[in-house]
Amino acid sequence: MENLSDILFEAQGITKRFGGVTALDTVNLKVHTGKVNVIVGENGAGKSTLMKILSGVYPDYEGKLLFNNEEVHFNSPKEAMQKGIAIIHQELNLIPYLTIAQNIFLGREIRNVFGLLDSKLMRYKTKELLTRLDCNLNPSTLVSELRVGEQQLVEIAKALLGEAKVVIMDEPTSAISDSEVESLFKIIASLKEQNVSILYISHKLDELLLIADHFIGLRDGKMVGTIENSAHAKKDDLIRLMVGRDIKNVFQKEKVPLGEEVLRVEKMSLPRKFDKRSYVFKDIDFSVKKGEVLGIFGLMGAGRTELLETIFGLHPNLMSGSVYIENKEVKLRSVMDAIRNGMGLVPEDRKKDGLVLQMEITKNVSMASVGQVVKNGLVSSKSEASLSKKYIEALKIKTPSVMQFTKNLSGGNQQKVVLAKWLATNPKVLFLDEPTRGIDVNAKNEIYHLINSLAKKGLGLVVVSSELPEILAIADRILVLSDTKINAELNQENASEELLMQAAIL
Amino acid sequence: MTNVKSTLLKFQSIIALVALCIVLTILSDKFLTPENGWNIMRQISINVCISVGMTLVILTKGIDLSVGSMLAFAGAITAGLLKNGIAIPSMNILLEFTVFGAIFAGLMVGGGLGTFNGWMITRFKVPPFVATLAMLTIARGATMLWTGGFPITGFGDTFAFIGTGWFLGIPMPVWIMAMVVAIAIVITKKTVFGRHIYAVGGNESAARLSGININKVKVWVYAIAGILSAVGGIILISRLDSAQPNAGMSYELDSIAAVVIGGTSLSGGRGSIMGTVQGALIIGVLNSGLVLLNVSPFWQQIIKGFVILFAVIMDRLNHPNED
Amino acid sequence: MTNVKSTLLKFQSIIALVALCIVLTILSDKFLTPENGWNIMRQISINVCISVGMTLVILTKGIDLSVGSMLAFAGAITAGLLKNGIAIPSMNILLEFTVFGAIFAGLMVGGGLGTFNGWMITRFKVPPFVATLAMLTIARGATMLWTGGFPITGFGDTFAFIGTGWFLGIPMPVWIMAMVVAIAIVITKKTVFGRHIYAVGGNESAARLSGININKVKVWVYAIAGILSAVGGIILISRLDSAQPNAGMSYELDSIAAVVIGGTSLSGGRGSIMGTVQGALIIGVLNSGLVLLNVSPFWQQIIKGFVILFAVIMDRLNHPNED
Amino acid sequence: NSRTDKAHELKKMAVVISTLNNPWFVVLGESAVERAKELGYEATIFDSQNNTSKEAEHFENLIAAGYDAILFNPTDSEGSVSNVKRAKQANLPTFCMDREINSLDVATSQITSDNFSGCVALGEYFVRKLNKKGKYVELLGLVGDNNTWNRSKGFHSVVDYFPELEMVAQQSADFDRSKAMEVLESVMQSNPDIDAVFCGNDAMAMGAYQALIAAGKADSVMVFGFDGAKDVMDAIKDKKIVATAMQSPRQMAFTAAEMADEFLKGKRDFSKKTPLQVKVVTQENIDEFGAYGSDN
Ligand SMILES: Nc1ncnc2c1ncn2[C@@H]1O[C@H](COP(=O)(O)OP(=O)(O)OP(=O)(O)O)[C@@H](O)[C@H]1O
Ligand SMILES: Nc1ncnc2c1ncn2[C@@H]1O[C@H](COP(=O)(O)OP(=O)(O)OP(=O)(O)O)[C@@H](O)[C@H]1O
Ligand SMILES: [Mg+2]
Ligand SMILES: [Mg+2]
Repeated sequence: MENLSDILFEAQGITKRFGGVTALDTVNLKVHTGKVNVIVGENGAGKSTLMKILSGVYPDYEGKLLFNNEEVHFNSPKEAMQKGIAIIHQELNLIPYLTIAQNIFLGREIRNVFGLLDSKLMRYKTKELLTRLDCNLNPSTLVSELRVGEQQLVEIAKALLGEAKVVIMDEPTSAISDSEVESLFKIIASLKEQNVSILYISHKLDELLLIADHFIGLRDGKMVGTIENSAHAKKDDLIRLMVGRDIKNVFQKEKVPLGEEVLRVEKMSLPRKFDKRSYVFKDIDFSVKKGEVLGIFGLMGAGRTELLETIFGLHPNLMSGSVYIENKEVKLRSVMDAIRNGMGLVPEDRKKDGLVLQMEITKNVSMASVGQVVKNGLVSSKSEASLSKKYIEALKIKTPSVMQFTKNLSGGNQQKVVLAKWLATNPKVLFLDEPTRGIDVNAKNEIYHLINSLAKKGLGLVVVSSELPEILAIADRILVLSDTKINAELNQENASEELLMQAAIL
Repeated sequence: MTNVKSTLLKFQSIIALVALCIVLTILSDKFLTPENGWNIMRQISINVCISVGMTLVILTKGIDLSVGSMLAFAGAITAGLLKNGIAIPSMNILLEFTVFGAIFAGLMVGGGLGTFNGWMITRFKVPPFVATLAMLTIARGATMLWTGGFPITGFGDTFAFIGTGWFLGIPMPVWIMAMVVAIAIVITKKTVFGRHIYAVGGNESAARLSGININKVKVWVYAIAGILSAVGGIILISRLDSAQPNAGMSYELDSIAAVVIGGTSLSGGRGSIMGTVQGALIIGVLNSGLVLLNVSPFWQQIIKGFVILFAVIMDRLNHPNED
Repeated sequence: MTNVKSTLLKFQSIIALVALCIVLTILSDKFLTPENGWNIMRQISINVCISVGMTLVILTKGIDLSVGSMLAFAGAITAGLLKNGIAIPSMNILLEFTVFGAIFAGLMVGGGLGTFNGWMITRFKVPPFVATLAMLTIARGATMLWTGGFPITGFGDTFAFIGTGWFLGIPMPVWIMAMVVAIAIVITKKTVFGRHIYAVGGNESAARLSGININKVKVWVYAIAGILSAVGGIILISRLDSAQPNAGMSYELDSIAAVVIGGTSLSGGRGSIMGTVQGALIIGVLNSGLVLLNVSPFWQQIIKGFVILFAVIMDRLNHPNED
Repeated sequence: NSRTDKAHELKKMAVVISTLNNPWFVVLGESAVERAKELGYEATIFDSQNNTSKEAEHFENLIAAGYDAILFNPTDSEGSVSNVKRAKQANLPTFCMDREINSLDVATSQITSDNFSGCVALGEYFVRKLNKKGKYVELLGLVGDNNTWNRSKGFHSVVDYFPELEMVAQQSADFDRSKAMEVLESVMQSNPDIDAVFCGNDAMAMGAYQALIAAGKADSVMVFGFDGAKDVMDAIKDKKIVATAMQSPRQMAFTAAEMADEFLKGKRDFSKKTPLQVKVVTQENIDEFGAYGSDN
């Protein structure tokens, strides 16, 4: 079949258990030399776990790894690194209070003749690397001052440092902009030329079709098949590989008759925190009707998150402007005011801002509306559990019990718990910030359907998304936020990817 | 699976406690007697009151180093008012205080100091460690000023009942402790406020986005810690019939030890009042047992240190996955 | 923008320090004299040594409550060896120790206790607060056992030079402090180890994934804290010509205060040695100033508490965005 | 220069006290200040917080601040020597109160109360009261404090000659009232039939007494203290506590202040040691004493 030299790195019969959970079940994987090997699978399929074994993060597993046909066992990330295996992890792994250069060279610092750190050389090499990525950040900038997308780039730069033979990329594009994705793909191409093997994971199927050479499907911890020649692969093939059946790939929004106006925002402005003269956004006006899904598009850092946060009462001291709910002006001094007036916000980072991970589903669901499960002044576990049960059924949350800790749920199901929390408050308007980030196609579709059914029930919805196909599919009307203002307003009928991008870049 | 684990979690410190008791029962026939039982319960009552407040604070990811000083100050205030009242020279008035009034004033003072802690932490973003470290010094200085460095002694029988009386065959301090624990359990498990405490400690920013008033929760928690320190102070001065200016020194360490041995995580959001009670019991049984066995004071410290380590290591081995 | 901010960060505690000095110079003509300057420097030398170790520990997101006890134990060991040597009765041998040998032994003991702390924290995942709390008790008990509760006194002139001598017009303890500070600055700013300390405290899991041996870094940091406590202990016994069994009590609080006032974050990853030195100076100047101004000891505690609060609030107002 | 400036100001005495956490020492310090002020000086108290290195800092600071004399209550008989030496080098006279330092030539004079012999006397009274027979508990002070051991040794130097006096427990209660109560409560669990408690200071005696009341044994168990604190003196009057040892802090403080005054007026030949007798205060002779040795 294949030449020996074709396969640089191989995993044979890998099994990995976490307590009672079998995350990987006798998985075999071949990494083709100088090719982009893509792994696809739903959330929780075990992709990241497999990558962590390959890169030495998890030293205990069953099965064996072959590198250059030699059995290897990595006890630490360092040992894998020394063999030439670099990884970009799914979660950002940077030290916030160190600079870009310090982060990139962490664990591989260059020393001068006295054995002391050679900061100058490291800064210089960092600059070089960043330039390769078409990125002109200053190497002395603290990572905590970078946006998520920029941090993602630093992660990528870090993996490219040193002469890696295998580069693992676990969702490297989840937070970076399209132009940055482009330069990443250029780099991947040049890595291929240098015969470096790439292992690539992403839920963005379109980009996979662009760069993949081989597809490997993982489902419930098992290898379910491969597509060796990716040139002929189509999106539907990928989906079948992932979920084992056809699902309707393109979500079709049902038209919902629009009701009265439920939210109106007038002259909303937010100055920058440290420079009060310049604005994140200025004099924004828009409104949402009952049953309407309003999309907000913009590039990374356009200020969409802050717009939602401001309307939601998170920046009461900085903002100016007014918010009307059902034509009544509401005072927004805090999040509590926003909730009281019928607003809800599903934040973009569910782990950081959406959930208390070490709490049960029940407590997370009732968190923003505990009042309704209080009987005689005390929280009733029974009505709390039945509240959660209601939403577990309605949103099809996959969990063994209502008392499951949310940290044990997969990303998609965690997102649904956050949704459940806000639905439990009976909101009039719901803000969703990147509601499908890091979620697999199947769960994505479910969330689209949910959004649709909420609109049918008469909620006003505001959805922020960076994915063009997504926003085009789900929104009735799309605003484009760019350069502190709304640059375009398009209806679903006349919107297109080109028009949106144009408005966003300008 | 999860159930087995959480059951184990509940019983982990009980296991350590039972082991300790078995060892002590073997070593001394005086250990397992009803009198010694009441004795230990009475002795831990003050630490339990303080540690309940400390548990709430630690659940929100905070810490309170000032409990000992607040205890001393609140106790001294109660004692001073009880004994001498307050003179307002300019108006030629001497306010006398009833037992109830003096106790109330002491509790208010504790609550006030705690509120000040909470206010520094929320309004000025002073880290809890520093804010309460400052309060440790300030409240101690204030106690010294108020008492002039001398104990205030002799409060009469009504007041003495709180610390030394028995009611229905159970010592009063134990009643008070039981009440504090019962209320705290209801608060943490069954009220909205309790739910918010766990949420704030578990993930502050998620709690804020869910409409929880973080600052309010925190200020309340420190205020409660202050009030419970005052409760401890009042029990203490009643038991001793004397308010000592240096009362409560280094109580913060005993109290934090009880909380941590009881399985509450210093990184917030996880733990329980019952765990803390068990932690305090372990410390109390150990203290009393070492004296009972007439262990030399030098060795007592060493043994205590190792038992604390041991109790926490046991905990860790049961829950290797938690940070 | 960023540069202005980080410059301010660097000078924030210097500003507080200068302000304090100006106030004191106005209030007392005895404050701004060379003698008083050396005086303050000598007084802070011990706290600075300990606090440098504490800074490293806190940078890794840890804490060390046992510094005072380790100081006492290491000091007592050095004193005992210097004075009496070690008798090995079974072999009928009496090992005598030179000054150098005794000091070395003391430092080793400090390092050993610190390593034990680090080992408990890394191997058994005992939270640093608890592990070092246990060590606080254990090392104190061990000191009592070793000394029998009595001070060890009279070490001769060679040894006395360390604590009381002058060299090139500068007191020896100040030399030692300066050396410790200089080495620590080089370590934190210029070595791989220092870089890793910041990384571990800034984001432990990211540091692990970058191939850093977290446990090694932590064990070393606690070992260094132990060694520096021993250095403090040796200066102390040399200054006093006596090793007191209860030396160093509650030094941990002074030391943590210096670190925090100096702008190092208790949540790890951020801070500097120079900041800590400034923090220790603020405390030292304050201590000495309050005495110069004749403030009553009761008021001193209250004022000190408020100054700590004030210093940290200043810091917070400069950096409103940090947690 | 500074000498002539000084003449216009009041001269200053520093009162350095080992700890203000115990009322006995507060009395010592405040009495010294009181007398110094009566004699026309400025006077300030320094609290060493039982910490010899804190004490060292106080000495350095007060030398720098230009004090004229030190009324000194040392934290430690050995550790404090170097501090007094430093004062001497700066030409400052030091007058030790209560505790002595183990060096004859550095302090100008030492007005001491002899803890050891005080406890010898107390031990003799103890033996008499118990009729040379019975079980007793000893409560020690801070185990790292040498007064703890001076007192304990003085006591045992007498009591240990009587084989029928059996010490059933020796525990530390840190000179602390509440600790003493707790420790005795626990001790009584294994030794319910004790006849006496000997306490290393009065605070612990009061705590022990409180434990005995709670156990209903206040009448059958004799409590002995040490210091002459006010509440214990009252308790002796009320026949609650059997005896204590009066160390007269006021008298010591007065003597020290007066000596310092004489020194500053030119006198130089002081006797190196002025021991003040520690008297045993019992229910019989209680009327001769005021608390802390005040003149009633
Ligand atoms: N540290 C852990 N402890 C327990 N279970 C874990 C752990 N890490 C992963 N798992 C479980 O292992 C399974 C595989 O997880 P993994 O993160 O590899 O999925 P993934 O395919 O990368 O998903 P995603 O697309 O969401 O990133 C999941 O069921 C997950 O819950
Ligand atoms: N930590 C930070 N420090 C300084 N400026 C920041 C920081 N985070 C965001 N900004 C700025 O605030 C603005 C809005 O950022 P925000 O993240 O809200 O944008 P967004 O449109 O929601 O993008 P994303 O899709 O990444 O969420 C941008 O101009 C960004 O540069
Ligand atoms: Mg993954
Ligand atoms: Mg955003």
